[in-house]
Amino acid sequence: MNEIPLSHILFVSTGLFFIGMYGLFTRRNMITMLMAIELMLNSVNINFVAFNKYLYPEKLDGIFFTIFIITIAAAEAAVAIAIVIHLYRNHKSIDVEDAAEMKW
Amino acid sequence: MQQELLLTVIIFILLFLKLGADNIDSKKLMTLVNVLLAINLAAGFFFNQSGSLFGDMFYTDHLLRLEKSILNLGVLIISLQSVNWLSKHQHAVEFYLLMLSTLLGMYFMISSHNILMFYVGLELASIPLAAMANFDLDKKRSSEAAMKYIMSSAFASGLLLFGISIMYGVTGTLSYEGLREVASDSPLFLFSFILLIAGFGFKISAVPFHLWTADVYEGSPIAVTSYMSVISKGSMIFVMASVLFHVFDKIFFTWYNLLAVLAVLSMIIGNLFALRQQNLKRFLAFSSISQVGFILIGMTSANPQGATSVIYFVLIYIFSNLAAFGVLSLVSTEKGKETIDEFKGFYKTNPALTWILAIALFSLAGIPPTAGFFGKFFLILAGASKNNYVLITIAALNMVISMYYYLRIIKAMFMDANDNPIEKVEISLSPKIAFVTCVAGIVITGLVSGVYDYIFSLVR
Amino acid sequence: MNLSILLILPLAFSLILLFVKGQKQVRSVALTAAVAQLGLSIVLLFKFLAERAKCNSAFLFESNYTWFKQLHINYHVGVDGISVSMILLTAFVVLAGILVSWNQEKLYKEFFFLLVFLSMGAYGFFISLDVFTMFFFLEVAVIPKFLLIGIWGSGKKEYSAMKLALMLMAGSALVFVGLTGLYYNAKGAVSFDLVQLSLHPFAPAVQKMFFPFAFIGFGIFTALFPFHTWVPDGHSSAPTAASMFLAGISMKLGGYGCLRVAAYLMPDAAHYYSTIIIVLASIAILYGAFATMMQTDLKYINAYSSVSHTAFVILGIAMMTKTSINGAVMQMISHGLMTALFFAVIGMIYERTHTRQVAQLGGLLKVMPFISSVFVIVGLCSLGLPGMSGFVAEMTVFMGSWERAGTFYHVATIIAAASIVVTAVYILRAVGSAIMGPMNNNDHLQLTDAAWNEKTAAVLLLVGILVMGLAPFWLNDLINPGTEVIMQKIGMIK
Amino acid sequence: MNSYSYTPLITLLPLAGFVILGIFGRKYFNKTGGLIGTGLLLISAILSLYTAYQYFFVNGKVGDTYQTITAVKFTWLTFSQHVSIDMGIILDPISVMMLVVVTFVSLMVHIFSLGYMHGEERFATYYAFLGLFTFSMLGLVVSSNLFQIYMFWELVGVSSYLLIGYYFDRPSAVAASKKAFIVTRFADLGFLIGILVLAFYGESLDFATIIKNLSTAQSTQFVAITSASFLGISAITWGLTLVFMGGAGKSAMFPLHIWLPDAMEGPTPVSALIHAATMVVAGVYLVARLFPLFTINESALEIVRIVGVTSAVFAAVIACTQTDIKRVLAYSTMSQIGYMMFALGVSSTGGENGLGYTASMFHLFTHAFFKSLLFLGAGAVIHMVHSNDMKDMGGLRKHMPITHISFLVACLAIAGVPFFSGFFSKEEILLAAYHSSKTVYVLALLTSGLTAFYMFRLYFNIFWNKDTEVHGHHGEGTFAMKLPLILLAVLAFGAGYIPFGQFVSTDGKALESEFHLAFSVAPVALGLLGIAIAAWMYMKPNEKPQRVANAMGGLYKAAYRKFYIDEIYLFITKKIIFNLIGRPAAWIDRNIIDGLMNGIAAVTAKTSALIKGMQSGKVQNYALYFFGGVAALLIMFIYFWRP
Amino acid sequence: MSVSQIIFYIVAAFILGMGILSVTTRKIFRSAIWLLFSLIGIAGLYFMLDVEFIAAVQIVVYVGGIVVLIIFSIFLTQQSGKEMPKAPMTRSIFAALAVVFGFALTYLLIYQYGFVTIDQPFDSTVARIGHSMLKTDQGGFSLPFEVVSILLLAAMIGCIVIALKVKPEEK
Repeated sequence: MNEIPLSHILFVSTGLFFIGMYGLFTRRNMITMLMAIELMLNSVNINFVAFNKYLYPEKLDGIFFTIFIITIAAAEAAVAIAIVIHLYRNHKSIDVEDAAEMKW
Repeated sequence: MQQELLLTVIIFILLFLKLGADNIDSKKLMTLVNVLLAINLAAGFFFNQSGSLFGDMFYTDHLLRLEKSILNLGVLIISLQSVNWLSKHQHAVEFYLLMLSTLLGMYFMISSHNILMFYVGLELASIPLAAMANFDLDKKRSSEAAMKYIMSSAFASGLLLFGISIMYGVTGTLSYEGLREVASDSPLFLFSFILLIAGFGFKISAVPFHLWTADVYEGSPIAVTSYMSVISKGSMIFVMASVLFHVFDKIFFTWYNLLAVLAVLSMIIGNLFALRQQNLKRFLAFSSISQVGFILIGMTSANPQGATSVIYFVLIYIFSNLAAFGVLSLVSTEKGKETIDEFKGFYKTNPALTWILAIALFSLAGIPPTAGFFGKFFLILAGASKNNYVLITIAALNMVISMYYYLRIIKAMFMDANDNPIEKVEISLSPKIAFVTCVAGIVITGLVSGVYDYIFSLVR
Repeated sequence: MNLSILLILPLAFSLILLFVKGQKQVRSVALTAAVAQLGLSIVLLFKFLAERAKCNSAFLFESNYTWFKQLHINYHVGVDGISVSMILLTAFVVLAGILVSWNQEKLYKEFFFLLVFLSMGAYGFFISLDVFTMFFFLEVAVIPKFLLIGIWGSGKKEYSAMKLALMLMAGSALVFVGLTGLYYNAKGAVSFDLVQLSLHPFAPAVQKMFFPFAFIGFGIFTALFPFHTWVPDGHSSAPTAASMFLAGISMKLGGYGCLRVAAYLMPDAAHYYSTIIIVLASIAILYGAFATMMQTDLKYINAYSSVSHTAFVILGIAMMTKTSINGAVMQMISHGLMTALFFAVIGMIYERTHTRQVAQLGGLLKVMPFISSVFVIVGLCSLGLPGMSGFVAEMTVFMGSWERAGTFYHVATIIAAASIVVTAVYILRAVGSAIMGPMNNNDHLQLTDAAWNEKTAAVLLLVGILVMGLAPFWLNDLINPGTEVIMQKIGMIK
Repeated sequence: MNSYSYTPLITLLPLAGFVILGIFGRKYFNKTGGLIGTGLLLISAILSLYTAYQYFFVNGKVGDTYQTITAVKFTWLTFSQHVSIDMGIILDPISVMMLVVVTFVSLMVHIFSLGYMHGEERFATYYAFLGLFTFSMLGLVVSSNLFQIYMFWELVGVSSYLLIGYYFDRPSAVAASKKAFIVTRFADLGFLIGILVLAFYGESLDFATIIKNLSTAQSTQFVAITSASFLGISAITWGLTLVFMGGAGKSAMFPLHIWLPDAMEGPTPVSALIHAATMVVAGVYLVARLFPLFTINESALEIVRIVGVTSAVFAAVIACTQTDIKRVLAYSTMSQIGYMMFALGVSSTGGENGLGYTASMFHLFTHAFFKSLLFLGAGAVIHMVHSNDMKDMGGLRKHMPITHISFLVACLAIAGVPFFSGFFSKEEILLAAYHSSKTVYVLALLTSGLTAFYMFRLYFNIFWNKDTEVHGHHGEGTFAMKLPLILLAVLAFGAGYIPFGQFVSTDGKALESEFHLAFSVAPVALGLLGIAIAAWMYMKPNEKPQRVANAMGGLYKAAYRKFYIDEIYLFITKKIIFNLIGRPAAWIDRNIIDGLMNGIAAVTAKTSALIKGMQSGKVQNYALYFFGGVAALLIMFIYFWRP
Repeated sequence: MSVSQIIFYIVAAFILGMGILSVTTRKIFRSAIWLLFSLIGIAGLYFMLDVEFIAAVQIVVYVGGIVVLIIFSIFLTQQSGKEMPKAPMTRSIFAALAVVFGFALTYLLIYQYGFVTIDQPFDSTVARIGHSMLKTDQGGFSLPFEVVSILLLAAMIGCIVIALKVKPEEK
């Protein structure tokens, strides 16, 4: 069962995390930014599950953390999408570059 | 747990009110809510107990209860100040529901003894806040603020979570007691720790995690802005103080320097940006950033004196900042004016409000005899206990810079000529109560040493 | 005698002022406040003298209450001769200031409120024996000054007000750093209490580190070169009463602090740095005088001359002989009275002629003999005419400075003394073209002489100047024991 | 000794006059102020005379030596253990002599002014100032303490400032008063430093103590002051020279004399009081007061000598060319004071050696009378013709006989014509100089001739020469103006017969003055020659003066222009002090030092503008910064800053 | 290399590949689909790690919920065929640098730390999870569970307030 080294799993999760981060930095569409955030959160989930399984299997802390993250991510995504939709409905754009009225 | 339960009860009362009654008179609603909040505040001082519940998930003692009471007080003041704005708003009940939910989140955040619980509390305290930021539904800026907030917040919590996951990986525990025992200077632990601090830093808007602050403060409705700037920030400062002091005390060296760096950056950057602001909300955002710098200096002391000073300062900060926001809220709601230029000659037409704003600003600037003076003095005094006088000198000089921009507003209000100053603003009863509370707080909290001594007696 | 009355009285009156309506009522309350303060300080003087005859502790009328217990901050007050004389000075200047602004019309309530409030700050500062409360009162005074200048001032008032507030804040920020250093580094005491701190000596290294903070910080208040630039702008833009207060009292806070906190608590460092301070003070004295010479605005003349004159205070402190410190204290009082009167007179002239440019005035002696005579008298006092306070103070500083053996000290003294010539030049230039000479402006022929309130104010300050000038032995007796206490610490080092 | 307890009154009565007239004069005594002032001074003068009588003839002498009596003394301001300012009154021969001179001349001036200043708008103020001046001068002469003398010294300066600037609406008067004050102030700076030096080493400010401490060869103080040196010059020389600088300033010695001619802008009686008899001799008095110290230091004494003789010659030359009668008198005063000064310079202590000292004091005494007479006479003339310029005068002997006669007496006295007072005192000075230094003697002799010439040039120009139209409305003036002239004329003639050496000498013992007929020949001859030349040139209107002037060419012009000293001063003050020090100081203050303070603010604002791009409003940039910050902290704390 | 390892690497590559595609493609709808695949891949990874419950939750919540939500919102806000605008060049470069650098740093730290795995059976059955979830004492998660429910309530209210279409007559 533990044939897959933990470090490899962590490689995947870390990679995914930074892929998500890259998406967040570069996508101009707010919805795709949200998607990038989901990727980041998923990578964290992988971390938790992997750590829990490989290092501390006697308790389920990691698993639970993952569950809560998923739940909260859903809530967060919902609110974010509500905001984006509101923004779109009222202002006809969901390009972040357009939402930079306040600065300096 | 009693405060949390009471708050939950209030939330549900409001929820059923919303569901049950179709059209409630907004005035009555306000009164009801404010009474409930006052009860909530008052209840915080009775039946004090300390101890843990739900395993290590929940812990409370007198100090934490006091911290929650401080937040309650802030919320009550904000609620009183926002009457004018809310009574016109069609979603007033929802506003309270969201606000109280976030407050509940903060309670749990403060009381948690477990990182998972802390995280849940944190998210409860921030996600609804994004929705609240969007409450000026027909203003683009409001939506933009909400978008910026939720995006930044999500990114920050992403990093925070990554940090927590690594910390979990390194230590295998989520409880504070466990963490305290295994905290070490190993690189990976520091890595996770710094990400954790970044998460904290985001909420308290310490530089360089502050960039969302100004935009969000500017765009959000003033009630939300003041809520964010005092309550949300204050709660996180409470958490930070207790977590750093009691969980990560073994790696004091690292977080001392870390906080010092953040403090210096926050003060300098906050000040430099505050210098150039025209919009008062934005201005207060940057000023609050630099205030955070001072708080962080107090926090570096890592002794009871420092903890006391931090909590004490947050209390003063709530009074001062809310007094300022309160004036702004009235003027902005009634006249729609919130830039410094528009406030020129304000004293001619609104002497009372000008004095309130002036006293608030003096307190923020740390001028005696306002409480802000004592707050800042004690913070920096606590920071000086580590004999790092470079830091202290930087802090002291930053007080001078901050003095400039506070005085700039005083100058605009008292001295500058203006052909059409803001007309006289009527102050209705509840904002009046709020102002009296704030001003009394600003005066009494400092001069009367009992407050400080009381907090000190509670600090572990 | 409970010294707290000195705080309660102005505070109470300033609160009463808030609830009084109408110019007449407001100003009479303010006047009552000032008269009461003066009466109180005179009572204090006599009680002090009587009490001192009985016992010889360093500070009298001490009372000590715990304030912030956990931080070892006390509300600790007490006076010695030096503070009593400062309190008297404050009372005099405040009363004169209120009299001079008798006809204040614009926002009169706020004006008098701030004045009375300011006086409370000054009293608090002078009676404090705890450096925290001292610092508290030091800063209390900053904002009222800012408002007084910014709201009621003239010229580029906002700029000046801002500059003043910022530089003073910078000063108090430095003081603050110095204080934190003192707080934590006394051997065997964590305290702000002046008496406690003086009993627990600081390591020389500690002193060397914090002395500059405290001294420069307080020095900014007293126009230490090169941090004096707030003085000309601030003083010249301020309304008369505020100028009087600023130059008369506020600058003395700094000198008093330099003496009481910086030099007294850190004698080793005071010796260590004295050379630099003496150089700065000597430069300021002469350079300030030369800069004054080129000014054309009466208020700028007095403001710059204040830079030069208050540098004597610094010089006296830095020379660290008993006589020179006595001289420094005397100079504080003398300059306080003199410069307040000078500003008062300039204010009276400005109120009538609406100009302060020397070139636009002239021959005023003809139309307003009283004001002009006072102007001449105070000018003569400023240039050190015997029989007036300025002479006594400056000569004491010179004598004291000369007591320090060594060419360096002697040269510094000579440089300082050289200012008496330059002072004569600028004072006589101002007197010569503003008061004497032909009338430049025939509109001035219609002007009236001083009214009763102005006369009272001027006479009040003149009495102070003359009493000090004619009978300096009283003042000397009053402050001497205080100086001796300070000398016991400073003198031990040599 | 307590019999002198009334002496404070001598000084305080004029002060009372000042206070009363200064405060209430304008309102209540504008007419009667003169009488009040004069009355008070009269009492004061009588008391002085009484004091003189008491001192010189009744109880001043113990054995054959005049004692120094301390009439009053109290500590005014304590500096340190030994050093304190004491206010006191000491009576010794010179102070008593000065008391008499000052009160008497002042009284004369007071009386004269009753007529001269009659109808002035600020009549009472004038008398107030006179009172102040007299008080200061009296205080100066009776000082027991070096610092006391300095204080009254300053007061004298101020009251002279006020009196010179009495006509405050005349720009020239204002300028003159300013100049007088500032120049003397500059000298006083030297005085002050001198005091500091002497007090530092002498460990006292009291005259008696300081002299005792510093002139006793074995005392520690003496050793200290003679061994200490600065720039290669010993401290005592420094101290005395600096003190002398103060004296030179007040006594208008070269090169600090420039204020004196301008000071003639004041009312003429004032000039008689201040610039003839009293204030200008303060320098001489000061040197005399500290004479025991000067005698132990030859260098200092030499400076006194050189300055004195230079001034004497220099002023005499200039006086020959001036046309403003008061300026002529002013230069003459300067020249005469130069006489007194070098007389001190050639003297030393003890018996015959102290002749110069006695002579100097004697000349001071006689000079006071004839010079004030000259000024008052000039005042009367000016009162008559309303001009200061001798070109506007001439032939006045017919219109004002009393003035003419008294003026002539004074001229004869100053010219050193035998049997007049000036002759006696001048002879003694020349004798002292002859014994001490031949150069000085020759120069003094030359000056003596020049004095006779310019005085009679003045006399002939005013009273002879051409006839002028006199707007003869008010004759020669009131009785009040004539009385002082007459009284002074009597003294100008007779004061020389007082056996001065009996009373004043360096050691308090009587000094028999011998009269050498042979010695007098040269000066008297020169004097008469001067008078003759003056008569030849100026008795009748003619072209001779012009021709002589042309023949002298550059010298005349230079002398007429007062050897350009004023211009040099003007250059130094206006060009160097103002332009090179004052203006740059003011500029530096506004631009560099203040600029620095403003610069800090500007830099802050600039930085603020520079980094505003950070707050771009774009949330993705914010995230990038956020991550950048985290990364920076990570690297910093994991790789560089880990414990 | 065992079969499970091979499968793991395939899955890993799939996750990362889909992730990269998801954040780089210019077509927004495709982006959502790649995200969907990536998330499914992660669910697969969970299966491999024997945490079936999480895998199920992943599919239900993410695939069935969030991604659908996202796709709906895409339909609401965008024409699916349109290409998305590119980010400014400088930001792309900095983002790439930051990400590469961040990844290198993070992974280096993780790698250097050298996690020591312990061979112990891992019981993550639904029963155990459920039991822990509702336990109120040590090791129980009932409190966060309750708090999250409030969070969901609040989020719901927030969404309603914001996204509720304001009826024209109320405006």
